[in-house]
Amino acid sequence: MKLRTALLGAAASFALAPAAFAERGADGHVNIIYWQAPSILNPYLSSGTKDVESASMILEPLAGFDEKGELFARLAEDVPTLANGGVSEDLTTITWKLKPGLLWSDGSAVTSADVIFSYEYCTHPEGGCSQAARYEGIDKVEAVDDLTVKVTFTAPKPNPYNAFVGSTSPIIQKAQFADCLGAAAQQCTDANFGPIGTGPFRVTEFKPNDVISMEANPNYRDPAKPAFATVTFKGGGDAAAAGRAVLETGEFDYAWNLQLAPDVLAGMAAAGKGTVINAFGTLVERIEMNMTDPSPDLAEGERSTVKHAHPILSDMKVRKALSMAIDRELLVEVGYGSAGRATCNLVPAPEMFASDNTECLTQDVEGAKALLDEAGWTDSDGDGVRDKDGKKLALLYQTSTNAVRQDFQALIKQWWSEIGVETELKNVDASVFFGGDPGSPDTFQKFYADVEMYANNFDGTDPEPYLSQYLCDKIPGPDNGWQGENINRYCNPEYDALVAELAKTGEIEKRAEIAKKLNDMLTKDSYTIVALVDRGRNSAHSNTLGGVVLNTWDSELWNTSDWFRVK
Amino acid sequence: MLDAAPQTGRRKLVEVAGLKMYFPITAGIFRTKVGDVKAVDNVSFDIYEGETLGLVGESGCGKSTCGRVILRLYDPTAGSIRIDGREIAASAQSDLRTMRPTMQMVFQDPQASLNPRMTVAAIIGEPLEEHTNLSKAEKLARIYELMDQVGLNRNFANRYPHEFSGGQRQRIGIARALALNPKFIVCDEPIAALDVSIQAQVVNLLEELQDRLGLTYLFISHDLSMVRHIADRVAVMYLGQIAELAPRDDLYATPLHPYTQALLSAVPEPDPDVETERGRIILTGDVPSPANPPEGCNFCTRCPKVMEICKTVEPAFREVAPGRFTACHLYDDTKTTAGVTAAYEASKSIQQGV
Amino acid sequence: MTDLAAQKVDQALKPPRNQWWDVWDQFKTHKGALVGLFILAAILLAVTIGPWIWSIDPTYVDIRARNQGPSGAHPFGTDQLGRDLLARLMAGGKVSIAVGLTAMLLSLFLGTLIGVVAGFFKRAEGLLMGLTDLFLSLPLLPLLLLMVTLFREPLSQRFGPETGIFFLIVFAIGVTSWMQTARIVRGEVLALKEREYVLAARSIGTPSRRMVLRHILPNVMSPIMVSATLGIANAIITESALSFLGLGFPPDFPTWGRILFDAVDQMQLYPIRVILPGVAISLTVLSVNYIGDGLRDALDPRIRGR
Amino acid sequence: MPDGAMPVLDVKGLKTVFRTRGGEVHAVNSVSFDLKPGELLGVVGESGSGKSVTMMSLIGLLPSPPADVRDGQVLFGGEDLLKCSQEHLREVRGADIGFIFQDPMTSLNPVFTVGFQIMEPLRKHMGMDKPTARKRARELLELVGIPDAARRLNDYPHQFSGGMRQRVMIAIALACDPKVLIADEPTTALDVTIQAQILELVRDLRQKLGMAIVWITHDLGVIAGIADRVIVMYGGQIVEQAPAKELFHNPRHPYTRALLKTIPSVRGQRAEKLNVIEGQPPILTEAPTACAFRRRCPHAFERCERENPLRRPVGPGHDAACFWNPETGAAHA
Amino acid sequence: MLTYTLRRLLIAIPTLLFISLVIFMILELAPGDPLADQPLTVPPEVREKMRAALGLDQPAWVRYLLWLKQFFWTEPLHTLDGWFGTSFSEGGQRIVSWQFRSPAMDVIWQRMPQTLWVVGLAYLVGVIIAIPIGIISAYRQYSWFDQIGTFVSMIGFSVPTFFTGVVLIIVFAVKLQWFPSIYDTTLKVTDAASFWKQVKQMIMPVTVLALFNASQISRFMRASMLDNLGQDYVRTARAKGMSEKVVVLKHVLRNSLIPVVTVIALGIPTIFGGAIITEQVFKVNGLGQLLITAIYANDLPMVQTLTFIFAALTVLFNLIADILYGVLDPRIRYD
Repeated sequence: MKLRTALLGAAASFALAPAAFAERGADGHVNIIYWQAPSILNPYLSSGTKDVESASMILEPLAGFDEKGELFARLAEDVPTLANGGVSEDLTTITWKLKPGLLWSDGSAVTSADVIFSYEYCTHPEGGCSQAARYEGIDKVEAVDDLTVKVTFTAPKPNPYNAFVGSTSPIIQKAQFADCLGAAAQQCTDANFGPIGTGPFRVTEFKPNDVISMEANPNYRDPAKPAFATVTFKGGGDAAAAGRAVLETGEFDYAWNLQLAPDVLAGMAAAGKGTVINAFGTLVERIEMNMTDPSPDLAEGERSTVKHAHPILSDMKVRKALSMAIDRELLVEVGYGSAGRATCNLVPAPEMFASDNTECLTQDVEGAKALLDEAGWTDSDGDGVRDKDGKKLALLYQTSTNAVRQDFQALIKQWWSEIGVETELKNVDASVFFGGDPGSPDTFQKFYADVEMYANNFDGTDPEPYLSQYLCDKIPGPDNGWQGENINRYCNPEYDALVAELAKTGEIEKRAEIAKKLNDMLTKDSYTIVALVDRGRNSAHSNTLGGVVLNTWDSELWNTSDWFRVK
Repeated sequence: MLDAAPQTGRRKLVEVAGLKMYFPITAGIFRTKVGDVKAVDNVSFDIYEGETLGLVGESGCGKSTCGRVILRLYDPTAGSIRIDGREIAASAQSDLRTMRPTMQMVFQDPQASLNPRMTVAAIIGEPLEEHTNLSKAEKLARIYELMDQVGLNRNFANRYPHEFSGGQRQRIGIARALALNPKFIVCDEPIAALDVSIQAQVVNLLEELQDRLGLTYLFISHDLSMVRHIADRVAVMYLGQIAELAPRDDLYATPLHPYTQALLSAVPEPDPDVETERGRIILTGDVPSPANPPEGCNFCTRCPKVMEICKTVEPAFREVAPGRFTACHLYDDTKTTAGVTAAYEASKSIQQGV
Repeated sequence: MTDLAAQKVDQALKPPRNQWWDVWDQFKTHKGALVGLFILAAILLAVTIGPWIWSIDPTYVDIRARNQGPSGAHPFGTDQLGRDLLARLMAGGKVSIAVGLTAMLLSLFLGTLIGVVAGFFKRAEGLLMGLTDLFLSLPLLPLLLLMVTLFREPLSQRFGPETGIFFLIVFAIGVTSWMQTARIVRGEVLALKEREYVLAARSIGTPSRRMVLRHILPNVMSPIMVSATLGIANAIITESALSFLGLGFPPDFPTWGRILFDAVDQMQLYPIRVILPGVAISLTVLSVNYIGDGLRDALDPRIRGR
Repeated sequence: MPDGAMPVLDVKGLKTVFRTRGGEVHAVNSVSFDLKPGELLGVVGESGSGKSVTMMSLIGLLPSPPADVRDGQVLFGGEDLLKCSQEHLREVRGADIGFIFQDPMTSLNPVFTVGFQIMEPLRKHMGMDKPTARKRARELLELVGIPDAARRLNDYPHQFSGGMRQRVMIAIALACDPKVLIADEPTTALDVTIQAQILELVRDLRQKLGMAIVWITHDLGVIAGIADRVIVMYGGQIVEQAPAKELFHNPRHPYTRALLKTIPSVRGQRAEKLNVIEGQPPILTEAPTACAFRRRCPHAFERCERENPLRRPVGPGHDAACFWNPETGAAHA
Repeated sequence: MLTYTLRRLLIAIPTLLFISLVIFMILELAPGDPLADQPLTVPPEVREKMRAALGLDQPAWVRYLLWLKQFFWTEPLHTLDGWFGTSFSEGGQRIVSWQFRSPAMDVIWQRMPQTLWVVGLAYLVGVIIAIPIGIISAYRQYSWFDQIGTFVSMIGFSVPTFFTGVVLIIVFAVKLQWFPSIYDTTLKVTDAASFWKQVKQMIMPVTVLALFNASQISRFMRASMLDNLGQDYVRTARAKGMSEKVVVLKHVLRNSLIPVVTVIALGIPTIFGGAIITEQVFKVNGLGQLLITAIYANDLPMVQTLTFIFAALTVLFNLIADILYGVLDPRIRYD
């Protein structure tokens, strides 16, 4: 409760003038627009951000993350830690205690059975639960009493805050979903479209891919909240329309994720009806260097596999030169504006995990040229493209189809041409690029290109699973159906050892230390990953909406119970 | 000019026997065949070399279809067609190709029968293109020759049909038909679309060419007076069948079939004296649909001399006098030559009675 | 005035006058069509010859000169990467018009082929017209969207992203727009088949193939030409609509639709970037439609006769 | 036929041109004629001779543009139809002047019943109510010889045969008891046996109703059997005008003479060779300053090139526009 | 007429089956993946399970037959149940959308009202303004009215709707703030105020679409009128002394409307198809938007069902148009 109060204070100081939370529903109606429309309100059947975030107004986990990425209790009384004894010394169990007196929006009591059911629901083998990864490594979940749940892990878990934490793994009501286990999950339309929750609002009408109408949850645990009696959550359209609706026409109060060019956003904000807010998370747009040879001359099954090292990019000097030629600040300006910042790190946040690696931020074309000269790549035939041993310094650069990415491609191609590197650009439809079809040659995992660009992030605040993607045994290849996550085929025994150490370390500072080291190994020590932009998020709210705190670690709508109307 | 009645010894160039051309009618959910439009129903006649056979009848009687079937522009339902001694009713179109030069056609609408996108030379030259291996110059020479023959100015060879008047266009059509030196030409209402003063020009041209080239014509027309002028023998069609076939003078002087009588009587005469005095046979009603011809005699629904037998029994088409054929029960008891005069008398009395 | 012509023939031996001259004479009287033709010619010149005169590379990124308004160096200004908008419009126009033309040609080819075969050969008629009806029953825009979404990858792989998408879009538009042409052509062919000059050709013994080439095709040119103009207009609109839905050409490949789509977000700040490609599309389609209208009148014998 | 009676229709110097891209076409040139009560006036000419255009010009049925009635006077019931209001002209058209057109197939509106189309002028011009108009329509159908008239009022034109449709057209034209009936090639599209039926009907109706009729045709045979007086048109002008018998027995204009000779007959003597009129009909693009027939005329001489002959009387009620005198074989004085 | 209708209906059955197969096969060839928009953080094995849960592990023909059964058997039964409270469809698996994990038909029904309102009204408005314009344009051919009408209708179908739509939004929603830029599908018309609101939010999309529809129909109407104005029966009507009003508005119009009415009928299925682009631009989340999001999301059952419904409607309205022709034109009777 302490944390909550503190948070309230933070929210209050953030807003202009906090009106007294006199009464639930006193502030009437609020309009929210997401330019991607929610298609389902059950986060376990969809992990699309739009679905998870819209559901987060209704369903709650045991604990969530605040805007700083710190854990705070939602349905739980406290966040269990080693210190308070909630987490066992051997890191194999975690015990959650529910707040007493919690009610579902239909008036029934929330019990440990609901928590256990949520676990069972998502781990049912036929259920197709998209959040199954959050429940990985759990041996069993058992009720200690009506309000206490004990989670036992199969192995020590230094970061036990996956299950039941964050809006992607909320608690669902057993009574409602009891018949929806396994294959039946798909048929429970009523439940999937109108889950009974503990959050500040409950669904009155859901039109998939269009609009959700909500009203205040009469059984919400804080009798004074939420301030709004009803909510319209509109979905669909495009970011510009959403921004316009909040910033210019004032039709809506809150717009999510305004991926718009900085000047466009500034222009809209100038209308004076709303405010653009931004925050940063762990999403990093990066260029991945292929350490293996993607040459189409190689036999199928050997292309882009560890059998052949990359003829050009195996040389770190080349990789570094490529990175040095890029002006990241300009990329930010062109592509993201206030929603981006230049970075050299794979893990840019949370603060304690972020390495102070800033060396790449200044563009150094001359240095890059020198480095290439040093590496033996010179323009011997005077055609403007460097070569070595008769081989041209030419790269195939692929990414998914997306306006900003193609702008980046165009810019980077230009810079690389200045240092004598010829670049062929290619873009692949996102559904194919990220589709993971082992039969398609164009997936980002297959990496049939020299360099590729995309963005990735990690869930929550702990980078361990993220960093462990770059282990030698996670290299995609024909043997594992190209499903590995070590996209650039980086393989370093030292790195593997360090990841193993991280997995055993429970102490938070120590963990941060190791994580930074791992980050540096991938970036400034080897330049296998050339980070470009730390992509934050721009959202906007109208000037009459108070209490908005942008949170990139959890749902943006994490604190809608605290929203109010500025009068 | 071959005005004399055909001599029996002359060669038959065209022999048509039992010719039928039915177009199916479909109906119902599954488009099953429920009947036929009997456009040409059991037609037989011969055309002698060098003569002109006139084929007359009202619109829809099947005379044009008949002409087209004879040239195998349609595939006949039944019957035999022999042209120049060769049976062509059932031969494949590819085999027919070699026969095409002997038989040609002149069409009704001089506008529609010429491809508007081709020049006169190309139109006249097309048959040469298809059937000869003449060099370009030879072809041109032949085209000029043909144009001279039909009275077209050579200088117009490179013009398009729309630049000509109706009569001139019909000349182009005739030149095309003549290109391959045919023996037999079907003239399908060649003058129907022309003005009176032009009709005579075209008819004279056709006669001239027949004299010069020894052509045989099947002259299809609804204009009884023109047919009288040009034909040696005349066949009268009614509702898909031939009602009467006779040498021209006999037919016009003493028509046997009541339909022929009515038809001739209906033609107005450009002479007020004749017009006010002559008797007329006015037929009642309209021509029945060829899809549903009446039982018995085709003409029984409108015939002024209809008898009971006509409504049930179809009269046979037979020779009632030398060279005179008709399909009518009135002549059932006449044995060839005898009685024809009587019939003529009978028909005359009727004419005057009305 | 056929008789009028005949009279002239009597008087002097004039060189042959092709019928298309009559069409042109009539076409000239249609002011809208004439203006349309002029504008279209200007646009065509601009996109073909333009790049020779205005030789800035449309893909050249001049980041320091981005988001500029019209100036001497960039008459239409620059985009968010500092690429010259005039150059991009010309390059985009070339693609848009090329798509329009080739898609129209494909659609015409298919439509004419199917229409002629169905009209001329009775045996093929049932099958082909069934196919036409089938295609008419298919929901086309969705199908088009589907085809583009589904096949853009395999094709861009085989032919490279630009050519691949070009083929795909042309193909997709072509195979979804031939049906009207096929119906019209079939109707014309059925009518022509009964025209006496076709019978005349048959009586000469002209084989079917030559009959079609010599007598049928030249005479269905009128409806085909009208279809063609409508086809271009339709294809240009469809391509830009696809681009507008983000399904057309890739973002780094300018077409008018794509340039417009990319600029919609910025339309309040830089309205010219939306208006220019929008006007370019509209003007092209408008002039093509007017030309089609004029052609229809000019080719209509009933009107021409007056 | 009361010879001296006031004409019901008196046309003077009618002139109609069509504006086309090829210039003006002088379709009708200074045409004057009159129509006496109860008379049947035949108008003969080839296509393009201006016979239909003349009749259409009278009562404003030509689409304008391209047609333009330039000049002349059409006196009907004491007033000039070319000068009166559209409104009045409409009254005259339906009620006083009936029209029959060549093609009964296209001249009837395909989507209205025959009954409706007959009743329309009745209701408009005679102010009849529906039942009365219907009764009259039935009588009209019976009058023109359509069997089962009451039932057939509800049929559509396509359910009638060509001859029957022409009867319906006649019924419509006669609906308001017109003083004048203008029949524009009413039997051209029909077969001979049907034509005979219609001619018979018209003879019959004339006796019963006694209106004046203008009968346009290119068929001299039809005219011979039906007309009282005949006008021959060539090149947009009247070249000869005479009582029917006179015209056929004593044609004066070379064109009429030639025309009569070209027509073969089904009766009487068969000519060995048809007479022809060489050449083509004229194109009317130039204003008429010379005889339109001169190019095809066997008797043409220098004056014909120079001057357009005026109609001059050549006998009782007979006039011709020609400089040549067939009796003398020389030019008129 | 009856046998003709029956015959056409019988032909429609194999046609529709074939269409459904064609659509299914096109979808089957899709390289896309319904799970492609899942974040990269979802591990591969989880994806595999999700895929199985959608039934994607079945062979294609099984899924096709299943869809056929669902569409032609289960869904109609379910509709019956809905009407009569029966329970025929008990146990039958309905067509489930992959995006929503809910019966596709339910969502389609939900989208119907706004599509019919906006697109249908636009069509209606288009027709209502097109017909008089077409009539006057034809009657006064080459007059200034005709010239302007022609120009406006040319503009109407030459300027793409996405362009006009965007311009309208900027002018009327952003600059003038007269109309909302985003369509509110939850708005229920209960009183004058909410009715006015509904009118306001419909004005822009309806205008854009109506302009487009009116352009096409008025051109068609004009051509049809011109055809008929030159007919002989018009001369007959004039010869009867009928006033110009009767001639044009009764005789000519009645004939001219026959082809136009059938064209209008043929256009009706496109209403149901929604105006994909206009719905997108004005955020009218109707059937068009449903289809396009389904395509983006690779929601094959939804795409299949929707496209098939459009195809079936097209076939149906083709038939209706033909029958209408027979009804309106006494010359044509299908036997």
